Amino acid sequence: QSPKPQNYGIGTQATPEQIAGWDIDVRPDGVGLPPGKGSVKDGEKVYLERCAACHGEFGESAGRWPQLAQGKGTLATHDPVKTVGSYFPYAASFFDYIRRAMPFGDAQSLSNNEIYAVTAFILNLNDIVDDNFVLSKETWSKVKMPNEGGFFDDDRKVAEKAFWNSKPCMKDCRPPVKITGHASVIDVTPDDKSIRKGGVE
Amino acid sequence: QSPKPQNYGIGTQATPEQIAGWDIDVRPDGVGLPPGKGSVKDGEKVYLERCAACHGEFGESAGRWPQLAQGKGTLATHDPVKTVGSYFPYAASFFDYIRRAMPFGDAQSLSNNEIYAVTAFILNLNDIVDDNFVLSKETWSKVKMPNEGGFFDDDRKVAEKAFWNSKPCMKDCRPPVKITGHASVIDVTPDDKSIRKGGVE
Amino acid sequence: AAGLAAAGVVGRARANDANLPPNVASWSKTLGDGVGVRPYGKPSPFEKDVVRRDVQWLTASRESSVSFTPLHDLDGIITPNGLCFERHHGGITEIDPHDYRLMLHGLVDKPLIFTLEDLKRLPRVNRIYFLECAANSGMEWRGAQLNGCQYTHGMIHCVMYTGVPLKLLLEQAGLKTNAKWLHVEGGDSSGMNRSLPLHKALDDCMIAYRQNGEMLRPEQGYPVRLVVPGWEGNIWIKWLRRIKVGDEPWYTREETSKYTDLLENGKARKFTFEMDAKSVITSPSPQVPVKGKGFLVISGLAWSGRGKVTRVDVSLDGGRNWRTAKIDGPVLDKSCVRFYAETEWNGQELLLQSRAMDDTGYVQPTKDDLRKIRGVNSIYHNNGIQTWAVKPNGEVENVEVG
Amino acid sequence: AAGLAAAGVVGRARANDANLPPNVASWSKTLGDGVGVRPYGKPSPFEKDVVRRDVQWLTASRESSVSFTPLHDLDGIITPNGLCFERHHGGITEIDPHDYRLMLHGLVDKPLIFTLEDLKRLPRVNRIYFLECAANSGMEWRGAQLNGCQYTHGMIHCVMYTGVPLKLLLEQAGLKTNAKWLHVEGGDSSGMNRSLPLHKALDDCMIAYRQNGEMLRPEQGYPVRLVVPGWEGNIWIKWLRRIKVGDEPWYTREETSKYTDLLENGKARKFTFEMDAKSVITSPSPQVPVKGKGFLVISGLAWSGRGKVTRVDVSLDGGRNWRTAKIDGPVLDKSCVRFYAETEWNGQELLLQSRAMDDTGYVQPTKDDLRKIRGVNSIYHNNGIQTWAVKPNGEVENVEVG
Ligand code: HEC
Ligand code: HEC
Ligand SMILES: [Ca+2]
Ligand SMILES: [Ca+2]
Ligand SMILES: [Ca+2]
Ligand SMILES: [Ca+2]
Ligand SMILES: [Ca+2]
Ligand SMILES: [Ca+2]
Ligand SMILES: [Co+2]
Ligand SMILES: [Co+2]
Repeated sequence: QSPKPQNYGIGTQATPEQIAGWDIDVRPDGVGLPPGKGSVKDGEKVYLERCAACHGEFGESAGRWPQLAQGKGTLATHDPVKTVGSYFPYAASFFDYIRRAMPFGDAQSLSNNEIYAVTAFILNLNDIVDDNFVLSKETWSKVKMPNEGGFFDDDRKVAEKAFWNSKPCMKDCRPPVKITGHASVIDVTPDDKSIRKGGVE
Repeated sequence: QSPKPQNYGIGTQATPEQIAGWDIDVRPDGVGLPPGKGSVKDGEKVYLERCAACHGEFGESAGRWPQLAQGKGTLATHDPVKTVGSYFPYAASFFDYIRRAMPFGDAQSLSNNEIYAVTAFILNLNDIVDDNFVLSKETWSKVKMPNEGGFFDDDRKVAEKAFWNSKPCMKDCRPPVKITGHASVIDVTPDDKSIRKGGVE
Repeated sequence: AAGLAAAGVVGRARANDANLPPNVASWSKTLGDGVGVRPYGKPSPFEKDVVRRDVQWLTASRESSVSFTPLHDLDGIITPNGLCFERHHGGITEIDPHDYRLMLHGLVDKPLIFTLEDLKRLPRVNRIYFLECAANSGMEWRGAQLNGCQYTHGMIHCVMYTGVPLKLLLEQAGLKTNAKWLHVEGGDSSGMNRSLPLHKALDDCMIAYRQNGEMLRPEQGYPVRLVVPGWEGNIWIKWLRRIKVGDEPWYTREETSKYTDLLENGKARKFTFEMDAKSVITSPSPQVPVKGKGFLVISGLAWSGRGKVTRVDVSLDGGRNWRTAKIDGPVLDKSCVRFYAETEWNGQELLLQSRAMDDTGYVQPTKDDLRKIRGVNSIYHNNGIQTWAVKPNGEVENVEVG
Repeated sequence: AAGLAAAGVVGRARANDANLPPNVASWSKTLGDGVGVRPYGKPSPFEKDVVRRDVQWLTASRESSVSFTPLHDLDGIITPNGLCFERHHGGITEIDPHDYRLMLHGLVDKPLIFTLEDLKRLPRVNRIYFLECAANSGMEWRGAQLNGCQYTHGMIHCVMYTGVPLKLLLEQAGLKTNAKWLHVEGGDSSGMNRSLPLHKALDDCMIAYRQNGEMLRPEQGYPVRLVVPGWEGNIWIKWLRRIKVGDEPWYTREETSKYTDLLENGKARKFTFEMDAKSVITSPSPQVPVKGKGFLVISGLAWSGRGKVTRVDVSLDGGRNWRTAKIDGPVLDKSCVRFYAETEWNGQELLLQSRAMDDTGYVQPTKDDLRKIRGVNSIYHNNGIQTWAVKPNGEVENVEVG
């Protein structure tokens, strides 16, 4: 690339009004939060009307839609259940998501107050805030997510250093190999009649 | 590639019968000619029934289908007319073509005798053989095409040597340039409403 | 040879003698469709089974799901546009290009809005890159599950992109000195958003609007997507609507709830962007069984998010012994490469594996090596060595070995 | 800047304010089609004008005619399969792959027949090559005629082929010592046939069955075509049915009546196989006028049948002064390369030209240089430098300069 950036004179300056309409992202530190507020109680109403059909009355999920509550203590087990309460590090991670994407199929249809309220309600479902909590810019920093400390930066280059092994074994690298699992036994592959079963007559 | 060719054991030996059914090419020296024969007279009948609708009763072409006769002496003019008589170097070049491709849309429908006959007729239309000529393997070498000597091997590397000029001129290479022709004046481009006419407002 | 006979049988089983030598085939005698009848062409009707496929039990709805590239039906390194796998979170977004806008704001000197025409007027580059979803092979952590490389490895495609270097675009707005991360956002109804480190944005990212020469397909983000070479597909934002420059990451849902890699101890890696070197044998594989005894070409794809693939080894015995395969065709940075290994097959059982190496010295690990470090709950970034068992009748199965 | 304003106008002219910031676009609020709904994808409906086009007055029937690649609507070097130009002599031949056979006979030790499965089992290679019809630009010998690079230069495409090296196939049959030429023949209803020198067959020819990863399209010879890198398209036999080994050429209709190059003296060159180095500016060009004042990228394609393109120069004044363009993307043997040159345009008339150079030292000549040697009756192999006139309103026209 050229050492001195070239200005091509292409593109139009964005006005503050234009930006405001699209600038919906919210950060963990509260930067980006809209005006407004919502209580757990108001949130319950929004939730039951707009969310519960998919996510279940208690966030337990209806059918195969995502589960939003419970799952605490499962992360280190054989069946980890990742929810707002068990896994999400920040309230921003789902406030921001609800604001842009939920309800599924009717995105950006909630008012700011409704987003605050339903967020408060989901936090309450997960025992993170109490029944009287009102979420707003002002109370934002009061929310402490249980799994905030559950994440660490990509450490593959250190933890998996052994994989940088430019001279891998080529001969008699391991004892004779046994088959320990069969996809055909599990049989979850979609049927496909176009696949010839027996290759050789 | 490997120095010693590898045999992969893939493919099936072709039998003489299989080959015979597909082996239709004919060379100028007559190699590949089928058994059979055909006279100019028989050819006229085939031609009028199967060919004239497109190529014209006298090979002059109907509408925009290819012309098969006339055009002698035009090759060095501004309007060269390339026909069997004026341009083709060998009888094989069109015997072979008729055998594989004509009549257009009904390929490989002529008998060997019909191919010989219609070839003889087209030669006759072009004054290359007389009215009583009968074409067959035996008379093949009697046919002398007027333009047999009209072709020479690709000589671009010699005749166009000047184009191998790795240091082309970059500055003031010619006097100011004038436009000498306009495609828009000729106006033969198909109309296309998707093209924006005025680029700049 | 046995191979000869078997090959013949497969071909002839359904053939119509009337079209075979010495007979002249029907299509050699009649005219087909003329030019211009098919202004935009399609594959032969006989290739109707070469399609993207989805696994319906995977997700609650097809609008937030995945369909897989039929890798077993392809060769070379280019994915044809119609077969590039799909991954949507709100269905296929259909954008009128006249109404398309890209907003660039945040820690910049001058926030800008670009039309599609604006973007097309800027300088552009052309690069072949693979795009792999971080969840590719994600169903296989606990053991062999899906029978077919389309399903186990089909969340990848490789095309030539044309677009504007992101660096050049950022320069048009001018970056503030505290700029460190970008918030990149899609215009789909999930408003797909991720945090992109500035150093990557200034390195090789592209604002792409073409794939394989023509405009992006709707499924791939028409009219504009972000290209983040070598990094997980989720961050290659489709239907790109907005870029906001900031000083720290956003921790969006897609980089917390999803696309973090849960280890056995309950802690999760975050911001695992690079796709580790990986490979898969695409033929033979469960959907393309061995077609005859005798000479056999083993073929597959390899790639690395860290640079160029330098070597691919193939094993016939489940990883005891290895031979180096031949790489054929272009070897480009963060692109797929095609490899081939030749053998003779006479009905013996085979345990086929491939392992890729890249120019950082990384060697694709076994699944067990990966599990030792990561456990089996990680969902994402499963680049373990795949095993296919070839049975005496030529059938091929996805198996786990130990 | 003037460019800014102009660009804005073009974009907004047909835009719907309801979708523009600060408003949230309709497609950001609702779900689109799910995955698997489009098993084989298509371009956006908004790209419906990006199609092959034919010129109906050119030929008596569409079954023996040509449709042209929309070069002006593409970028990079890969042609998407659906847009590769068509040239047929009996329409699009539709072959059931089970009934496909390739016969190899003549001066060989053992004549062979291959099924498609047989060919697919052999070792294969992957190469990106351009294919140009020798008649490309053939309508322009006497002067500027067609307004659009789709029509003047659109008989070219560039894809990645997968197939068996012809040398390897010939080795399976074993060549007799007097073998010198091959008769290669198509299964279409024109039985398209040409004579191919053995030295080329043993060099880099391929028996190809794939383009850009998937099986060949019917228009391109499904299931098998001959690839003859750098040589005129007519000899890249589609629907390949038969290869016969011989000791001299056949002088078929397609290498005598057609594809010979008539010079002014009435004599004609024969067996002019190689495509001379050539280039064309694809944008701006008559079908894609200049869209706004200010910064302008001039972009085009260059290729050479003799090897690699080493350099492309661009002129803004009809060939008086030249600057060297930037080549971007892969530079491969007998493949297209993409070039760019940047300038500032403020409404002045431009006479745009490009000239390609290759690694044999060949420099693309002007049309007049070509005419001096070849006259104007040659039809084929017109690789002269193309001129586009840019008018003050941004319109572009195909012109002839002197
Ligand atoms: C019609 C079904 C449906 C409705 C109604 C719905 N959702 Fe969802 N929700 C989904 C789906 C599907 C996803 C996952 C989408 C994806 O991953 O692409 C999801 C994801 C979520 C997530 C993220 C879950 C995670 O683990 O990452 C949250 C939080 C959420 N929804 C909240 C809500 C709220 C709040 C409402 C109501 C205002 C709502 N949803 C209404 C279907 C629904
Ligand atoms: C329906 C129209 C049609 C009919 C009937 C037809 N032809 Fe043709 N002929 C064509 C077309 C079209 C071509 C050129 C095809 C091409 O170039 O792809 C052609 C080309 C030829 C040529 C080569 C001309 C050249 O200059 O290269 C010969 C020779 C010929 N036809 C002979 C015949 C004969 C003999 C018959 C009858 C037995 C016949 N044609 C019937 C349409 C027809
Ligand atoms: Ca902070
Ligand atoms: Ca099943
Ligand atoms: Ca001879
Ligand atoms: Ca017109
Ligand atoms: Ca997701
Ligand atoms: Ca022709
Ligand atoms: Co990751
Ligand atoms: Co030629």
